[in-house]
Amino acid sequence: MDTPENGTPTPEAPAAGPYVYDLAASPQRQVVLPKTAPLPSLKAYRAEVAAAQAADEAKWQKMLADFETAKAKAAEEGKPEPKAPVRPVPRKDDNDVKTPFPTEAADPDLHRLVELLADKVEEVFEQAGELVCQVRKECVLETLLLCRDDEQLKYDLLADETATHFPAARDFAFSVVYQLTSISRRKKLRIRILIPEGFEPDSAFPAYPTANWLEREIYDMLGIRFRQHPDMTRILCPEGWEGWPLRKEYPVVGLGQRDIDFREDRSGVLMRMAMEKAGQMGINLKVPKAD
Amino acid sequence: MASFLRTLIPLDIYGGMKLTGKYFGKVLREANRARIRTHVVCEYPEVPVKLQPRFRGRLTLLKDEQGEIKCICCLACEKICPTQVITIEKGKKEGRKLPYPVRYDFEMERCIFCEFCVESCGFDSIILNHQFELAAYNREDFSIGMEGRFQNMFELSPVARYSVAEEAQR
Amino acid sequence: MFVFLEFLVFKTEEMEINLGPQHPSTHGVLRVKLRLDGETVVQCTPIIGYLHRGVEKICENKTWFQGQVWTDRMDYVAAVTNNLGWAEGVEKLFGIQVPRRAHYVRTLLAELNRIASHQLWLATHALDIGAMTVFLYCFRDREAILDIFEAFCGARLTTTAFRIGGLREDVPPGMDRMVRNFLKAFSTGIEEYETLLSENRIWKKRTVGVAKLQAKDAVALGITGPVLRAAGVPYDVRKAFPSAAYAEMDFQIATRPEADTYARYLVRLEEMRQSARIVQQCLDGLPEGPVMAKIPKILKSEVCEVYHSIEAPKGELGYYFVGEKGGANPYRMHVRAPSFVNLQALPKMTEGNLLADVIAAIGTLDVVLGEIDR
Amino acid sequence: MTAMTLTQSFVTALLQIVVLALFVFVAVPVIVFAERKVIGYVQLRLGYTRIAGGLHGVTGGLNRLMWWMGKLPFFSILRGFPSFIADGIKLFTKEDIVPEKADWWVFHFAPAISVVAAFTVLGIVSFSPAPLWTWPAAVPIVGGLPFAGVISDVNVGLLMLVGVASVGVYGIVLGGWASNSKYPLLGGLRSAAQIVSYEVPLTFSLLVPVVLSGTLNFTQMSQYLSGAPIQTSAGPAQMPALAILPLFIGFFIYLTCGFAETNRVPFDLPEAETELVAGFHTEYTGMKFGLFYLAEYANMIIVAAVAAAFFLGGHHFLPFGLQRFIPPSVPVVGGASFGWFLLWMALILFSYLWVRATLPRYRYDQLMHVGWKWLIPLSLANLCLAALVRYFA
Repeated sequence: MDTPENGTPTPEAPAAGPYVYDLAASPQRQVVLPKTAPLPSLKAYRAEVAAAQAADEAKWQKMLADFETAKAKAAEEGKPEPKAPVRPVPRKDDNDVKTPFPTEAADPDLHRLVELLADKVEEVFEQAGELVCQVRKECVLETLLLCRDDEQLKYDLLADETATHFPAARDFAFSVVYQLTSISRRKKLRIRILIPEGFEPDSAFPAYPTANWLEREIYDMLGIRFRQHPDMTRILCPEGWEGWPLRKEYPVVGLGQRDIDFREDRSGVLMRMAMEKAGQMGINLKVPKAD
Repeated sequence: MASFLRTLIPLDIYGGMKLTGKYFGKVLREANRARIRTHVVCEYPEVPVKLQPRFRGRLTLLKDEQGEIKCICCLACEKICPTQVITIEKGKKEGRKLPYPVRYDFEMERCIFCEFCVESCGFDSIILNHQFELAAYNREDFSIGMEGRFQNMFELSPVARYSVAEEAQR
Repeated sequence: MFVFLEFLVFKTEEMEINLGPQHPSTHGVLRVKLRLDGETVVQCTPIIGYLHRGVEKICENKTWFQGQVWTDRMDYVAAVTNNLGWAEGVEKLFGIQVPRRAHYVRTLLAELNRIASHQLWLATHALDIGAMTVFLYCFRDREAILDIFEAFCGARLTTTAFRIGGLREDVPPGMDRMVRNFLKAFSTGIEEYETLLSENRIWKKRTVGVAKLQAKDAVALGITGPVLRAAGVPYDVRKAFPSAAYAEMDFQIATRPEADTYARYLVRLEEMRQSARIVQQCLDGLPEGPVMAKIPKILKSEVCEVYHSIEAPKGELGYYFVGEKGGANPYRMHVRAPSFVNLQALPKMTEGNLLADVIAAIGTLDVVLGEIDR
Repeated sequence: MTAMTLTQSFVTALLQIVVLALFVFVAVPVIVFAERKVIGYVQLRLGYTRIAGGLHGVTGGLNRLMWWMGKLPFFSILRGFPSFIADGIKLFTKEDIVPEKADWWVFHFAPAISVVAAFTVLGIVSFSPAPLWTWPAAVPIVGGLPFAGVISDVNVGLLMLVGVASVGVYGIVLGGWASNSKYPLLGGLRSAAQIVSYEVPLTFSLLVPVVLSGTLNFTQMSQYLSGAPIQTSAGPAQMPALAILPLFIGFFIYLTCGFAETNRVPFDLPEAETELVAGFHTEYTGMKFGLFYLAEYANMIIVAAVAAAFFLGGHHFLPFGLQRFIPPSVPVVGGASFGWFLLWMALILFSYLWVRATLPRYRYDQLMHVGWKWLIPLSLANLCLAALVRYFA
């Protein structure tokens, strides 16, 4: 590409076509943010079921009302009475694949937690045979210490700790889950907190030293900082990495990834052109070895 | 005292030496004779490898009795492929009712040989054959198509021509 | 006071040394930053991430079916076990009931893979310590297992062995004989490993009392698998939370109280024997019937959150899924990689020991970097 | 020996040196070949069976030849043999890399020190009891002179051996230090400590035959082990029956220390592959690395030769003085010859490879522990035993 002869080169507009190394415009870099926040919750499930029932009922009532009006109209006009409406039975789902829905907490462990923590617990329920306890975000460390030390709970192993990004949710941005295992009692429990953007939850390190790397990984991938963590640095990505890869607004193709569709580029000509282009745009890419 | 003697007389080491010595003698005697094989070496380029019938090698299109490509471009394989290595272009052919793939491109460079494509195919028109010598000198050799500029998927793999096994079989 | 004697005191200086990322015995691209005082390790910092491929991010953009191929490439020496975890996790999320025959075949293959993985561990661990022949003897027997995988699913390493809802195909006709042949060869093979190592004085010197990790520390650090069991904690996910056909199998959890490298060696050998027992039971009691449940072509999830863990050769392998309503792919997928958690114990095991013990400790933890970095 | 002029003795020695150097340059690749084959067979492999790849050209022709050889009973063992030429070509033609911050002079001379020390020691080893051949009269200068199996039959052969062989460690330490890298430094330091430690029991165990016989000379020692009476400066000596006991124990101590001296498994700490990458020669490339390699294998040859000369019957068939039970009149096994010496050397060298294929590696502190707490007391006790035997016999 030619540069103006007088003085500073002007930034050029990228040429048309899909093979220009334009980071922002790359189709693989376009992010579609999720529209829902899929947070399993008994309250939400109940509300959903209730809403569905209400809608169903309303529909039925409407059908009945329609029938009444139709009947009255028919009687008025002397026509034969229209058929009475039949309440529609929900269509039988022959699909035997069914995601388990949340159910009422029945396990004594959850009751024990509710008893101990009282109003610090936001929600307890079971789903797919797993115990879930959602607590307030400020008292997660307290809960974990309790789970570890309480005689009736004795969850001595922190199996996993991870977080999920929910950009579509209104009053929180992340959920952090702690998978606890009791070796002696053969039980698993999931502690969950919901945190907004920028909130720093307490590190689980004092209760479970294994949280050290797990929390570093969460920080690395999602950018959640933990308070009083011994070493809050990146673990998997390089130190100077920009962005939080597991957030939903991060593209699938990372920085420095190739954006050229090799499927069309059989002889590498387009690749080479793109590399040249990138070089002119000031992006330092490694040029592949010529054959 | 007993432990002192045990330290002095290395019976534990003797056991290991006996085992290795035994195998040395065995292999030395049977090093290369045709029948007996103590050693587990497969002398690959000279002796062709035995593959199991379900081996997942390179993708290829199947043809029916008339030599007609079976694929009818339902795009199931293109959709299921986890690494998106298959590109199909639908087309028409004289004297054929069903759609005919004008292009069936397969980028072996990215293929991970999971066989999802074969599984998804409802018409048994593709298989993973038994070609496993898939290294190549040029990137273009990894682009495999039906005909034209690129490697033809109905022929031997682009690399088989570098293989010695093929010569030994001849 | 004794200033004039100062020149008599040896001044020592600590040396910083990089073990890896390219090093013969770091099993991949692990980098360990060591501070040495002579040959004694003062500080040990494992640095990981050189093999990070973003499997979790990729799987969020692939369907429930497609994601399985990435699990092959995490712990690439135990691909079948990884597949098992993925398949069972997704089945738990969708509430799919898998036929009993499929469960048995899955158990069989997963246990074979456990043997293969432990053999590879023994091979490389012995090579690290200097015994080079065990390496090839282990590989000789492992080869038979890889052949069985090839016969079953067509690939030796990246198996993609199972499908959600069961198996893709029933076992091939000759597999029964292959497995029985393997079991026969394996029983003599494991004797040979023991002849070369178990009583060998050098092997014992290098392993007994080396890289100790007591039960209390191990549980606190979240260590699972053979390393935990060698500290005397009988925690095995196969027994504690049985999945597949493990509930119907008769086997013992191998434990040792010593908590050192030699104990881990013995525990893994015993585990191989128990796995061979399970394989034998699966083979003898293989039920007839279908191998695939009825599942739709496209799986659409409801809002659900599932954590499913199985006992991988390295420890507890957990899959955490979040599914959204109508989602054809996971909203969030997270892997609890046993090697990742186990590697945290390395500083605890090595600090204060010698440089050669770091090698033994890395070997005895049995880490696979593909799984750590994901 | 007839009197020689200065020129004659000089030229004779020169010729002997050339032949010996050629012998080492041939023997080392053969040992390397044998090492790969032996370890391969132990590990149920075939070792190397072809050179380079393909079936075309010169290497292709060799590959075809070797493939054909593989079907024959004996020749199958020799498959892959030409690759030592390939190894040599590779070593000579490889790029020579010197680390930027290395000490240039020391870095270059360290391999030379190792090699020179090893070759010097070989000069005093008596390979053959009798002259190998006599030069025909037609040959200028040396015509009519015998070609002896030893370059310099030094009176204090053993002393010189122990002294000069210790110089070889300088090559390793300096090479490790000059590389200006951490792994080589650790390897070099380990090597220094190890070789210095094991020198002591090695010498003590070598003193056993010396105490028994009263000679330090290789040729005389060989005669002594055959049971024949010898005349030494310490007086006449003949082997007593009981001498077999200290000789036997001494031999095993010597072998253990010999393994340690040459940095072989299970004492290969200086170049512990899985810990220190390649130890002291991590930064060396090309032929400088090749020289270290050569020195290591030459040292192995020395250890084997000394073991053969001092313990295993010298140039005789049976070891530890058992030769006395075979009268010298018996053909082949009764007499002394170059062949028996080579046979015993080969057996010792084989044991090197066999042990390498079987045993794991000691840790650094354990190595020191074995050396100082076990081998030195043992060898001292054994020396006392030998003295007692000598005194009472």
